[in-house]
Amino acid sequence: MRDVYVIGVGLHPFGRFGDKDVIEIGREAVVAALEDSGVAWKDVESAYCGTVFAGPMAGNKVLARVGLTGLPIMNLENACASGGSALRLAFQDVASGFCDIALAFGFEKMPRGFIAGNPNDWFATMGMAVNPQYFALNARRHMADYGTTEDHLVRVSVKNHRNGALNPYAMYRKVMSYEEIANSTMVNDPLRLLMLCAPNEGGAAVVVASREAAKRYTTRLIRLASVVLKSPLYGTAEVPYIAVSSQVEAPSVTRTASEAAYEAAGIGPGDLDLVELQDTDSAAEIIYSEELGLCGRGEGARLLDDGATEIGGRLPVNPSGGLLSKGEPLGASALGQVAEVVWQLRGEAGARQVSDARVGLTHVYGALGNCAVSILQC
Amino acid sequence: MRDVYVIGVGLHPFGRFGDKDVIEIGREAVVAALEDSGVAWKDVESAYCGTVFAGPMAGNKVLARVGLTGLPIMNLENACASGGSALRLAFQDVASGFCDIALAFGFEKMPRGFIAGNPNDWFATMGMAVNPQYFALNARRHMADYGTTEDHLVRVSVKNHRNGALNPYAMYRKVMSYEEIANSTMVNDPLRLLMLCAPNEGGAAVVVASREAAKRYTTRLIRLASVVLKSPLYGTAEVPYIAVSSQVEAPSVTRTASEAAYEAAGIGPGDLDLVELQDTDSAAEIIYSEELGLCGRGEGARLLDDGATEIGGRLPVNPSGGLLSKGEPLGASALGQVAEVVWQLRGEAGARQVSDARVGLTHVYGALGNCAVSILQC
Amino acid sequence: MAAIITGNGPCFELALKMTVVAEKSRKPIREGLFAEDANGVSLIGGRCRECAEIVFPANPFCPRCCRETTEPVALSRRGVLYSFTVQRFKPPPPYRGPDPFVPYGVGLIELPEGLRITSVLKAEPDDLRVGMEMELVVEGFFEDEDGNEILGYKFRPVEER
Amino acid sequence: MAAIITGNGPCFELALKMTVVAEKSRKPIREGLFAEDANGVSLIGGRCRECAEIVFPANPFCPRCCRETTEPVALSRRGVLYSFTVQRFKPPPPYRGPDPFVPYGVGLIELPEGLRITSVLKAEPDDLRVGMEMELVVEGFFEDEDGNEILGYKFRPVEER
Ligand SMILES: [Zn+2]
Ligand SMILES: [Zn+2]
Repeated sequence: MRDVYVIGVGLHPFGRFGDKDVIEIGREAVVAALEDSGVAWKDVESAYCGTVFAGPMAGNKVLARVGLTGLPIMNLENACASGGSALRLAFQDVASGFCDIALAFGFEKMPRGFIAGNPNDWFATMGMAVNPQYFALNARRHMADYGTTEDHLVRVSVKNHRNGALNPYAMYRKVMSYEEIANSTMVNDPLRLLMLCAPNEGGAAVVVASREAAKRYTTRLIRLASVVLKSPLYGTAEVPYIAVSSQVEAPSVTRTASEAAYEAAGIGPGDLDLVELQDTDSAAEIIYSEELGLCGRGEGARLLDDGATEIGGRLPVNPSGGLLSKGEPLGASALGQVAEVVWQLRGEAGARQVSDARVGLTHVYGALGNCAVSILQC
Repeated sequence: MRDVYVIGVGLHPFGRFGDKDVIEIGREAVVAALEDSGVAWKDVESAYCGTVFAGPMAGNKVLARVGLTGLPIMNLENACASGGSALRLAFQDVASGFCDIALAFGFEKMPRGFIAGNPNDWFATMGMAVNPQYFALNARRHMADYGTTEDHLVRVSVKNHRNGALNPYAMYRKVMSYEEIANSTMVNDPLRLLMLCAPNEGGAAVVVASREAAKRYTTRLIRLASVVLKSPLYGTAEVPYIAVSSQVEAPSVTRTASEAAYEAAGIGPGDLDLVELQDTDSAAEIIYSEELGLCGRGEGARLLDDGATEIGGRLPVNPSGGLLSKGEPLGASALGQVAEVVWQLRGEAGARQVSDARVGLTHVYGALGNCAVSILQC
Repeated sequence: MAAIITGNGPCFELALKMTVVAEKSRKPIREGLFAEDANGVSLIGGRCRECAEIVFPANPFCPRCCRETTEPVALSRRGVLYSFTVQRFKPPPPYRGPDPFVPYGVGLIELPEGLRITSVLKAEPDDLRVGMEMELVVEGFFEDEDGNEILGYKFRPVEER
Repeated sequence: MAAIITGNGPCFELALKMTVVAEKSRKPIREGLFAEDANGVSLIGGRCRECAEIVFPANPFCPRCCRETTEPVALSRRGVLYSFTVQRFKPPPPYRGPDPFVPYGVGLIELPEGLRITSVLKAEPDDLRVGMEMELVVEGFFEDEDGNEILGYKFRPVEER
């Protein structure tokens, strides 16, 4: 396997854009990544598109507006891990020597409001199968087990909105006060409206290349050290679910995917300088910090108490503002995390720059337990 | 890159199955392929699912009924080439050494009737953008250019239905007489109802493995010599279209994909013993025979006249009965072709066995010009 | 003889001793979810013959053994509240509940068999706490188009008696 | 002054000399598809400044150069029938045509500029043959909900004059 490098990233801002065509949103992200890389479109040899709501063959439609060059184009749909899946395949094309330059891109224009799970009509009819319920059940149990408090949940959101206010691609570019968040509408106790991420619109694209190809375009080599996609083991509780075993205790998919990513990269959690993780809600940031091995089990809230996860802290988490301030356009969110890490490693993150950032991790997790983790290094 | 072998194939019959759940259709195909291979499910290391109409995360839903083992699962949607795309990725996982055993599977439960293209509302509103129109326009032009006749179109369908009558997995297992076909309802002149394939339901799965892994399960090594997916070059006419350049003459995507597949396999069209190709309609079989290099340009009908494409002929085309008798469940059709070629190479094709079959090719082509070609060899 | 409020699940022979009686006015929201015997009403799960894993709703497939090895079993009527929340906004369709919307609790009930079930809760939100003992109730959730009362399950705090 | 039957395409400045007049009773099925000048009605395409490639409908993007380099241009009113078929069954929605359904021709018209356009044909099916000369007609396809006549384009065989 060859080393793989990220040589270009591009985003279409995340937010709401009226009746702007989702295909155009995707095109702008791809063009931005190509421009960032300096690669001519005709030199891209394969393309992987992640999207959930953009309809059939959406990647082909986007690329038809970039140019019909005959390259293989694959359309992936893996819920919140769609963009991460696309990256995994682009990574592998280059790592395996199948090609030298590959594109991963994703975009979305999501229906408004909370996503309604619907595993089975009767269950939803009774009033279950609503995503934030599951997030809230996880949050409440974490509070009971480890002493995480509502105060912690507020402060995760304060931090991420403060970071997001510095991110020109974020949906909410506004500092939110502790009081605004603590007094926002209760949605699913203990989770309030401003502790939950919003589904929205946006696009992201990443150009990856072999070392030899990368050197033709840049001297700042950022290595995509690993990309891992995993589905869950039996015994974990994955959204949506009706019942889950408590006889079998399997490690969560975030834990198995991140362990595999650390191993493949030869990099451990102690080596990380920043993390972009799936903060679908405030409690999720705390829980996934633990499952990613950033701290011990039950110690996620302590990271926050110690200020470790602030931009100036020991291990900044979601310096981009996370999904809480960016919103979550499913197909784009993982690649948006990768763009943030790349900017941080290049020292191009402006007011939210993490000093001396050399190693970063991205993490997405979604419906039925698909989880993608990538590790980048400069 | 390592050699890759097909060690198991399985189908759920193609046809119409009332309100049978599409996820169950997919499961049965996967279980059949696993049983055929002898591989225990826990030893499969990655899985690629192709489907268009089965809804979000359909591959994960199928595999949840086989077992939650944590493997990466990717859901692909690439129109008629969805199954071929899944196979390309499974192939690459093994070829690159990422894993030793991978699964490609696809399934579908398609809406009834012709698929309505809808590139743009005004165009469809005026009465264009209906798939068989494009097939008919290709057919008529081929007739004008090369002397292909309505008689040829009837005979392609007679042949494929005769073959399909011998295939227990086909939708139409009935010999159709020349008269039945020639007198069937005219749909889009010169194409009649029995010259067009039906969208339907079905599932297919293929287990691939490295040489070392394959030898643990079988002594009949069938090599997947290459799998290629291509999108079109600018200047080709891909369904659906409003207008197409006649200034730029680009080779068709079937030609570019098959040339790449021949080159990667080190196998030429002269080496083939059988071909399963995308006979969306009778004329398509003739046209694609040319674009796959089975004969010269304009000579597709002559292959038929010479009897070459019959099961007993020089180069049997669609011995399975093709899509004309099997119908086309988008996500499953490419993998269904692979299953047929594998059975033929193993000598397990029963009454439709092609004698001394050692090399076979599969070909699918679909909306927006996605085309997948694979070559198998024993 | 016991009142019957459920029939067999599809493709699954329900082995409990009970008589199936069509009763027009009260119908389970899904067949096979629960049944009543001499001891009262229970949720019906599946228990694996091989590994004792429990699934709910009842289904022949054991996800641990990955084979069709489960048999129907009446689940414990009591469990412990593993976690809970309050549904404060009206869920999107197909949710059917009172109009105007009334918030309700949702929780995870850990049964002694080794299964956590997501359930609507019948309780004042302020009374809920993790670890409390809960018990099953089956009651009407809504009326369907034909005027049938559609029955679902909830758990409520166990009251001192 | 010429009668105007189309406006500008979205996000595209139509450079043809013409006046935009709102006319309630006759509307093009899509803005910018065709326009009428002193010489008659024409389909409007885009021609690339760089490579002379022609696109239809007009659109700034040249798919050959992969840049926004096209300018609007009136296309030839005549072309050659490259291929044809007859639509014998009623297309699914959003098709809007006469009820009961009347079969109609569909063809590819090769224009001298180097473009083949898919078009409804105005002809007796039996009169069609590959290679015959065709000419543009713009006419009503259906009436919309407000009673407007919705105009689209067809090609018909050129008649001897
Ligand atoms: Zn078991
Ligand atoms: Zn040009």
